Formats: sequence, C-alpha cells, structure tokens
Amino acid sequence: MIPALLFMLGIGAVCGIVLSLSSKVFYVYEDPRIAQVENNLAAANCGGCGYAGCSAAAEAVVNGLAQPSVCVISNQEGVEAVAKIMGVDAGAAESPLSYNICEGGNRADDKYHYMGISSCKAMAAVFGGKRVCGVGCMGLGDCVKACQFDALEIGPNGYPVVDDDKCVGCGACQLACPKDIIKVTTLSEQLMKFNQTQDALAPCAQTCPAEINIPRYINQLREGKYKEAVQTIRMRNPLPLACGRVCPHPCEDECRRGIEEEAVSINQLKRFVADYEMNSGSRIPIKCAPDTGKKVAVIGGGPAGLSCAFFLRRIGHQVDIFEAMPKLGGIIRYGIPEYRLPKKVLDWEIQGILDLGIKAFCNVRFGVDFGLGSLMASGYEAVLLGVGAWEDYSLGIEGEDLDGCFKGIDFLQRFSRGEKIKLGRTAAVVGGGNSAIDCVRTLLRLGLEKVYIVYRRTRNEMPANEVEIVASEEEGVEFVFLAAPTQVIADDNGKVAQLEYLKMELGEPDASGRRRPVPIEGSETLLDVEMVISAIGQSPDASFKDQDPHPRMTELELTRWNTIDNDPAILQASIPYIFTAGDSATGPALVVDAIGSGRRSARSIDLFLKGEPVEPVKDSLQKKRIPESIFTKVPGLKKTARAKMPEIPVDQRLDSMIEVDLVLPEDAAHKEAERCLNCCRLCYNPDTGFPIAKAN
Amino acid sequence: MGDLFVLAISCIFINNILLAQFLGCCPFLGTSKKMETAVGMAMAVVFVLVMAGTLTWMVDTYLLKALDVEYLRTVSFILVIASLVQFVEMFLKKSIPGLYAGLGIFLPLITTNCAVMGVCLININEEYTFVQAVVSATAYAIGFGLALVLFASIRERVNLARVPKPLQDTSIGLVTAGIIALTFMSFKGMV
Amino acid sequence: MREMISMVVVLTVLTAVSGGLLAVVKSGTEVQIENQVLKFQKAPAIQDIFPEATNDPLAERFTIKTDDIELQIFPGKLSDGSKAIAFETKGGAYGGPIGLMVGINLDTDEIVDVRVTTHAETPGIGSRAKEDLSFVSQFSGLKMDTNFALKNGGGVIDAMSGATITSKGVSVAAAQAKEIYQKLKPEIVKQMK
Amino acid sequence: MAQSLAKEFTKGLWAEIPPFRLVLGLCPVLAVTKSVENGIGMGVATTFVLVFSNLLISLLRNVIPSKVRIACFIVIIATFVTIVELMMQAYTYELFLKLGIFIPLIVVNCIVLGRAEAFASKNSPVMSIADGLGIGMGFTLSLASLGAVREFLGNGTITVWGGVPIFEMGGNFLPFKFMIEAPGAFVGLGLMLCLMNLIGKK
Repeated sequence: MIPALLFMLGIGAVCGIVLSLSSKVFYVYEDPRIAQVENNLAAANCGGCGYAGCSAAAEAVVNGLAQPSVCVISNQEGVEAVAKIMGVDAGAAESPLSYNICEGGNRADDKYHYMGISSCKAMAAVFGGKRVCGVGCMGLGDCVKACQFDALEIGPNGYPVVDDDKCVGCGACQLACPKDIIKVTTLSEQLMKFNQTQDALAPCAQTCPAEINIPRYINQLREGKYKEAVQTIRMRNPLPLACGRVCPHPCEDECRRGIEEEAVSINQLKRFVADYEMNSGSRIPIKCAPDTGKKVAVIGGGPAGLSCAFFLRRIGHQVDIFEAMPKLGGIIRYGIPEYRLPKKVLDWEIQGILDLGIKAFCNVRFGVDFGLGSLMASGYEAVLLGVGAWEDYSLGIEGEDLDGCFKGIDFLQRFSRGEKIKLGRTAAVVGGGNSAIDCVRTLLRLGLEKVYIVYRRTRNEMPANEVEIVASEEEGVEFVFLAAPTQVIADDNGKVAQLEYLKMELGEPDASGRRRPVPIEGSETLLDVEMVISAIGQSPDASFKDQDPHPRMTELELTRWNTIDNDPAILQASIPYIFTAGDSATGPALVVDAIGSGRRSARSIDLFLKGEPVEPVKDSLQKKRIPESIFTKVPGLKKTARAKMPEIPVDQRLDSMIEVDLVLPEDAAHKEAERCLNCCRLCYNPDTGFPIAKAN
Repeated sequence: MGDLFVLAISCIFINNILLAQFLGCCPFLGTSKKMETAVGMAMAVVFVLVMAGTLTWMVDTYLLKALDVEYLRTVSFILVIASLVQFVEMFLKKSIPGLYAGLGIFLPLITTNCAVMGVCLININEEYTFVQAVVSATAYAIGFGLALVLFASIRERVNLARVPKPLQDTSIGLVTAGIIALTFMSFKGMV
Repeated sequence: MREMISMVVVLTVLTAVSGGLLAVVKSGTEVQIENQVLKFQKAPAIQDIFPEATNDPLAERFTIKTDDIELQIFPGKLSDGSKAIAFETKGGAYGGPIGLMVGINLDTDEIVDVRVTTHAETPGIGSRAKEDLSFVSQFSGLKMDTNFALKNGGGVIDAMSGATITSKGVSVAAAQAKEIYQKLKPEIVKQMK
Repeated sequence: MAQSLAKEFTKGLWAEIPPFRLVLGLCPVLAVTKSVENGIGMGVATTFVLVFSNLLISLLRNVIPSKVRIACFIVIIATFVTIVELMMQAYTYELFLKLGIFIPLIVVNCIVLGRAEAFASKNSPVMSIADGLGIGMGFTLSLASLGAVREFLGNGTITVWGGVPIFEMGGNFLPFKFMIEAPGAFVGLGLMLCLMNLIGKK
C-alpha cells in the first residue's frame, strides 16, 4: 500500500510538473481558434478522421481544409460548437424541410366567395382557386391538417408558417397542397432552384440576374432579422458585400414603387445587411450539405468562379479554385478600384467562402502551369472555366502603341497589383462604359490635373451606371461626347502629346436601339493629353486553348468573340465535363450576371456529377418576365422619398482611394425597407390600410 | 548479435505489430488515406516507440520491480507515455520546428496508439533485456511503418477504382488490409 | 502560476488515489489469483507429468528459498513408489518466455516427463511445443546430466521443423532445470524427508 | 429526463454502435474475436471500464484543469482497467489468458477516451453512465457478432461461454481456417461494415 501510494504520487507529480513547466517554457503562438476547436473535438486522438490527431484536425478545420463535422466521435453538440467557432454551419445529414413559397397569403383579392368550402383541395377542384392569384396559397389549411407533427400553422398573414424544429420532412403537407405552394425540399434543392414561370415572384426577384428573393430579405430587414436577411441573400449570392457596392441593380428598374415614384433602393438595403454582418464581428453560419465525395475544379477565382464554387460546396461537392492572379476576386479585385470596393471588404467576403472548405491555388495559369490532363489525373470530375474577359479591345488607330497609351482593364489591373505606372499630367480615356469611368476616377485620385472621357455618342447612350457617371461629373471629369479618336500624335520624344478625333453626329438607330453616330467630314480636332487609355470593351483571353497540350482541348469551341461556346441555359461547353460562367461565357457583363451564371453552372455540374442528363430548367424564367406581374400602375401608394446614399464629399475624395459610397444608417435602412411593397406575383402591400382593409 | 537480428526480423515481419498482433489499427486505417500522412505517421511512431520503449523499460525495471508494485504497470506506463508524447511535442514545436512540421503533428495521435503501449507491455512480458527491448521497439516500429506505407500506397490506388457503394472507404480498406495480412503470413516460415 | 499549481496538484492527488485504490484491490485479490494460476497453468502440466501419482502434488507443494532463487516444488509419489519432483523453469523464445514444467525422478535422476506451461507464441507455430507431444516426449527418460541442447548445438534434442526458436527456448529451459536441480537437489531431498 | 436517458443509452446500440458506425477501437475488435466468448469477455470488460470511468470523470469534470485533462482521464481509465485486469485474473483466469495483452490495452482504446472527452466531461453522471452502458453494450454486441461470424466460418462452432460450444457443424464442414487467423479478422470486419452500410442506410 505505502510503496504503491508513494510511487504513484511521485510519478503523478513528476509528470504534472514536467508538463506544466514545459507548457510554459516551450510556448509557441498559434491561431487561438485551433485550441478552441480542439477543445470541442473528442480529443481521443484516434485518427479516425484521417488527420494526425485532434490538433491536426483542428488545424485543418481552422485552415478550411476540413469540415466541422470532421471528428468521427464527436456528437452533434461538439460539431455545432466547432461550427460556431468557424462561422460555418454544422453540415450534418441533409434533411428535407417543408418550405412555403407563397408569402402573399390573403393579400391577393378573392376571386370567388363561397363560404361553405373550407378545404383547399375542394376549393381548387371546384373553382380552380379562391383568389385572383392563380398560384398563391388559398389559406384554408389542408397542409396544417395533414401535418402529423404540429409543425405547420396558418400565420397571421393567412399563409402557412413552418416550424423548422418540428418539421421532419415527411412530405404530407406537399401531398395535401393542391397548388404546389408548400414544398418539402432539402437545402441543396433550395440552393439549386431557379426561377420558373409558375413561381410566386415579385418583379424585382424576376429581374435580378442572381434571382435573389428580394422581398423576403427586405421583409426580414424590416423585422430586424438581419442575419436571416443575409442568409436569404446567400441562398443566391455569395458576394453580398461586393454586390451591395458595385451592382447597378437592374432589379430596381422593375420595382413596382418605381412605376409611381422612385424605386426602392434595394441594393443599398443589401449592402446594409451585408455590412451589418461584417461589422458584427462574427460570421453567420453558412449551411452546407454533407459531402458527396465528388471533386470539381474551378478555373478562375472571379465572381463567376467564386459563385459556382460556393454553391457547389454548399451542395456538398469538393471544390478547388485555380487562379492566375496572386489573389482571388478576379475583375472585382483587379478591375474595380479601391474607392468603390475596398480590398479589405473583399478579402473578408472571400475568406468566408473559403472557410466552407474550398481550397484555392493562386498564381497558377490554366494552360501554362496546369492543364486539362493534370486536372483529370488529379480526379476532378468536372471543370468550370470562368476565366473572365481580360483582353482589352484595341482602338485600331495609328499611334496606339506610343509611350503613354494604355488599355483600360490592363491599366486598372496593373495599378491594383501595385505596379508603378508612369503617369502624365493630363489624360483622355476613350469609351463610355464602367471601365472607362473607373479609369478616369482612378486617374483623378492619382493626382492628374485634367482627365477627359472621349465617347463617340452622347451621355444618354453611355452604358456606364448612372451613379458612376454622376460621381465622375462631380469629381470634375470633362466629357467629350460625339468624338471618335482617329490617331494618337507623339511629341519629339515619342511620347503621347495629342489625341486627334473626329466629331460625330447621331443618325438612325442601330441594332442595339441606340442612335448610330455618323462622322462629320473634316471635323478633325486635337486634344492635348499626355496619356491615352482605351477602355472600349474586352473579350476573354483564350490563349490557354493553344497552350494546353491535352488532345481534347482542340474540341473546345470558341465563339468569334473568343467566349467559350455554350448553351446559355445550361452553360455546358463543347466538351461535356467543361462548363463555363461569367464573362467567359457571355462576354463582358455585370458582376451579378456572373454570380447568377455561376450558380446556374453549379446546377449543371451537379446534374453532370450525379450522372443525370444536363437539361435546362423547365419553364425557366431566365431573361423573361411573368407578364401578369408587370403592372403599369400601382394604386394605393403614398409618395415617400427614396433614401439618399451617404457618400464622402467630393473635396475629401480625390486625395486618396478611400471608399466613396457609405452604408445607410440603421434608421434610414428601416425607413427604406418600409417603402418596399413586399410584392409577389399580383399582390403587394399598399401603403394604405393593409392588412386591416383585407381582413374585413 | 545473431539473436538480436532474428528478434528484429521476427518483430518486423512475422509478428508484425499491425497485421499479426492487431495493435495500432485505428491510425492504420485513419492515417493511410494519403501517402504523405502515412509516411509522417510511420516516422513519428518509430521516433516515439524507441523513446517510450526505453523509458518504460527503465520505469519497470528500476521502479516497479524494485518497489514490487508491478500491478501499477498499466497506469504508470500510460501516464509516462502520454506525458512523454506531450513533452516531445512541445519541445519539438519550440526548438526544432522543421522536424515538428514533419512529424510533430502526428505525435498526439500516438498517445492512444495501442501499438506504442502494446510494444512497451510486450517488452516487459517477454522479459527482454535492455538491449533486446530497444531492438524490439525499433523493429516493431519499423514493421508498423512498413505495413502502414504499403497499405497507404495500395489505398491510394484503390481510391481511383470503382468500388461498390457499401464497400467504399473503411470497408474496402479492411479487406485490403486482410489481403496484406495474408501475404505477411507467408513470412512465418522464415525463422 | 496558480493554474500550474492546480494542474500539478490535481494530477498528483489523482494518481495517488489511483495507486492507493489499486493497492487495495490487489491485496484483496492476491490469494485468489495465485490459486487460479496454480489451477489453470500448473495443475494440468503436473497432471500430465504424474498421471498416476499416489499423492496430491499440488497440495503438498513447498517453496525452497536460497540466496538467488525462489522455487516452488511439487513433490510426486510415482506408482512404483519412487519419489519425484516437478518444478517450472523458463526459457526465452521470440514470442515470449516459455515455461517448462520438468518432472524428475529423485531416485534415478531421470526426467519423468516435461510439459510446456505458458507460451505467447504465434498461434499455430509456437504453440506446437505445447500440443506436439512427440517433441516434449524426447525428454522422457533422459538423465539429468544429458546435454539438453538441440542437435545442431551439440546436444541430443531434435528441433521441431519450422519452430527452431521455440525448440531452442524449450531446450534452454531444460538446461536451466538441470542447473537448478544439480544445485538444489540436496536441499530438495532434505525438505522431502 | 427518462426519455433522453433512454436515448443516450440506445444510441450506442445502433445509431453510434462502435466499431461499425464509429470506426474506432479496432485493435481489440480484430484481435480477440476468434470466438464469441472472447468477444463477450472483452466487451464486458470494456463496458465496465467505460461505465465507471464515465461516472468518475463526469463527477470530477469541474475539478480537472483543462490542460491536464487528458492525463487525468488516462489515469482514471487506467485505474479501472487495472481493476478489471486483477478481477479477471482472480475469477476468469482462462479468459484472461486468451485476451492477454488486450486487457491492459483497453486503456488506449479510443472509444473509452473518446467517450470520456466527448460525453462524460460535459454531461451529468447519470447521463454518462447511460452513455457508457449503451456504447459498451453496443461494443460487446459488435464483438460478439464478429466473433460469431469468424468462429462459425473459421472453426465451425459457436462458443458463448465456458469453452463449450453450443453449436457445432457436422463432420462434412471444412472450416475456413483463414477466418480465425489475422487476415480473416480484417476481411471479416470489412465485410460486416459493408453489410452494415447496406442495411443501415438512413
């Protein structure tokens, strides 16, 4: 007894002292999240996860290489705790949940008044519905009666509300509903849903190229549920911070309030909730479906690639991104200047995407550093080519290669990467698009004395965003409209000295509907500038096609604009396992277009990986509108002023690259959200009397 | 010397710790998915096993047997091994980061590796001398590494094959291990 | 600092409690374990060695202590009246020590029979020493001054094919028995009376 | 309370049954399942250790500093393992001989430490006992079933307790000796895992 006690006492003390001392002596700093994560793993060091021990697994989780559910022993609680530390969702088995797509409820007018019927099914059979809206909920609660688990009830607005905690995904409600309003879907199905002609959609949601459920997130914002709002956006758009800053918001063009007065400032509301998340200090968990074990290579880490990778990852595939530039982001990092989208914001947003467990390899160029052959050998089963459009068009005029001439995207990109560019004192930027505006505004911030925009049509035809044009006007850019450059003239040292242009006048409308500019004979004019930047559009750089020695590469068809030939409904290229998205599929377009097509290509890739036929979405609403939802007048509105975007005064802008546009303050955001009519197909909340007027 | 050689051969091949004695199976399956991991793990096991084998032999001979408390062997061995591993890990991390990067991350996995504890116990049960104990620990560790690396290289190939769904992953891994074990059985006639 | 102290204290107290607890359990089960070892390991071997003993060798066991050896002796009275003893020695093999119960006729100094008691060898090979009676029966009737080494080592014992090391282990154990016997015989005879 | 207690208990029997669902603690599974009897013996020993170490760790969970928790858990587990070892030596000596080195090696069985860390260190004593009992029983069940398969195919018998087969194949049956050798252990477990995957799809 005594020797045993002494022995154990001794050995315990020695071990304890050695360990506690060495933990002090050999202390090394490491990411504190590793220790936090490790504390929540089972710590059995069993190796069941495939990593070398719990600390290695914790490190892998923190570095985004493993899922929070990596531990094979850990229970759900542990997994959730880890997920919380990492700001991603637990990603356990994907369970289907009931999901109600109609939030119109009793807002739509009744079409039939027959008080005796209290069953949706009977109502649908007898009258084909109760309300004027052909797709909306009838609100008689067949689904509620069908639910065995008490998970459904008719909410205050007359449509069924699902309690996710109680729902088991049995599907009884879906069977009971005669209108396909309530659907039992998994997360993956919801993520891969595209707008269809029979959906209950507001005009803005139909217009948004990313198909974000706009009324839903504005409603959530209004209720103060900012996190839920961000989650709603992330169902369709992985880059709310970037889009909230740079999107030209086509959605606002179709806003019903915009028919009577100024449209709701949808994009600013998106930016408000996105900024709220970023400034809150913690990431909102992003749900991912369980791993499928399939591997996809995404080439190009721009908005299209990121979007495709994000959605593929969320539906459970393993995704690796290959990027030629030193960092991810593509055109939104290298083409959009800091004052519009700060790199810090972009870094934060991209990190959140990578944290889902997406690996990124930067500084590797497709066709040079790796090719189709090496991808196939590494086990990738599908490839997304989202290489963007980085090749500037040439003006095709004499003197274009002189010292002092630049090309738009090339100039912005080189500047973004920190390259020292020899600047002149004055500059002319040729072109009327967003890149041209980006160039002039950047040049102003670099201290140039005089910057011109030379455009061959007038201000009305400029394709750049209106806000951008206004901002550049405020900042003192001089516009030279109706001018077509004819040559660049050098001084004695071979440097740019003047730009010669021909004056134009507007003639008959051309195919694009804009009036064609016609040159005026003998109107050559000289403009004294030391720099000329041509920003007249870009096309994809398809040099990889010749560089990659893989024999199948010859089968990849390109269009005459150098974009990758594809079926726009499925984005599949001429080689079946290659898909495309973004600018390399369509030619230069909006960021939000790229995001939408990234998700669309993710859907096609998913189908392809599952071995199902890659077919277009049935009854797709892509680029179309539901005719009955487009109104010409919207009665019942009180005019209220649209929230004005806060911005930094012009005199403070020009000496740095500081972000110009600011986020709405909370009260202004709420006020703006109140302006949303929460439209659906037919119904909307008029400013007067809802829901009291309808309840009677 | 000849005896030690025979001992080493029998520990590496005939009584291979993984395939004949079933010790250390968890990391065998866990760390064999990638070749890199397998090599790192194998190195770390050699490293720790030799140290642990030596240390526990000394604890047993000079403390447990001397005090006549041999029944405390299990408790004291595991405590010594766990502390040793943790100590070595902290030491490497601070002092030799290069080595730590290579095999340090595998160290925690070894605490609960029954191969380490098992070999230490075998050394005592067999009443090996100090030299024999060191040789057997080294040889068992090499045997572990050999089996692990062999297995990992086969597994990397198997991953590329079309395996029926229910058989995938661990299941086919175990069957593969069985076939390797079958080949190792043929070493039995060697000594 | 405070944290470090609590770490050391908790660990120390815990190990001490564990040590104490185990000491108690050990002392509680000690006798029972000894009985079990006798019953399952030694009894069957002795039964085989002295199949017709007229006494109970297990019950009459006694222990001899000299300076460096502590030996348990099982005395047996053979059917022809001669006195015999059995004791256990150990020899090493690669799979672990081999215990050998050696029965010796005190009157003739001849081996009555030997049996392998413990082994931890690879199943199917080492255990043959236990099952393969033709191997151990080679020892029966040999004088205690025989060279028990294997034939290739200059002795008289044929090794089992495919189990050389095990065979060697057994022969080492037998040689050890010879040494002990020659040293302790007077003491044993005295104790047997 | 009672409901969640039952849940913790039953999850070990199917939803998280080791080593099929939790591929852990394979060493004893492979090594001792030459017969049902060995499997049951090992399973019961492990269950004992699981239950008592879970209980003690759960009681001490607020006292143990987190930095030395693994060391403390190990000491607690090792203590119970030694108790089991001594008990088996005293009362079921034959089984003790058969299981040999795998009894002290319960200490490094990942399941035991895993449950200690993942469950007992965060839950109440009663729940921890239920968890330990459930997982332990599940482990016993798996060991016994794998033992049954291997013993039946490899030896043509089924032995549940005391060394006497309760079932024996007729004389025409030629056992697959390979099944009770090392390779058979791996292949047997691999195929059983496959079977579990087949029938156990949720």
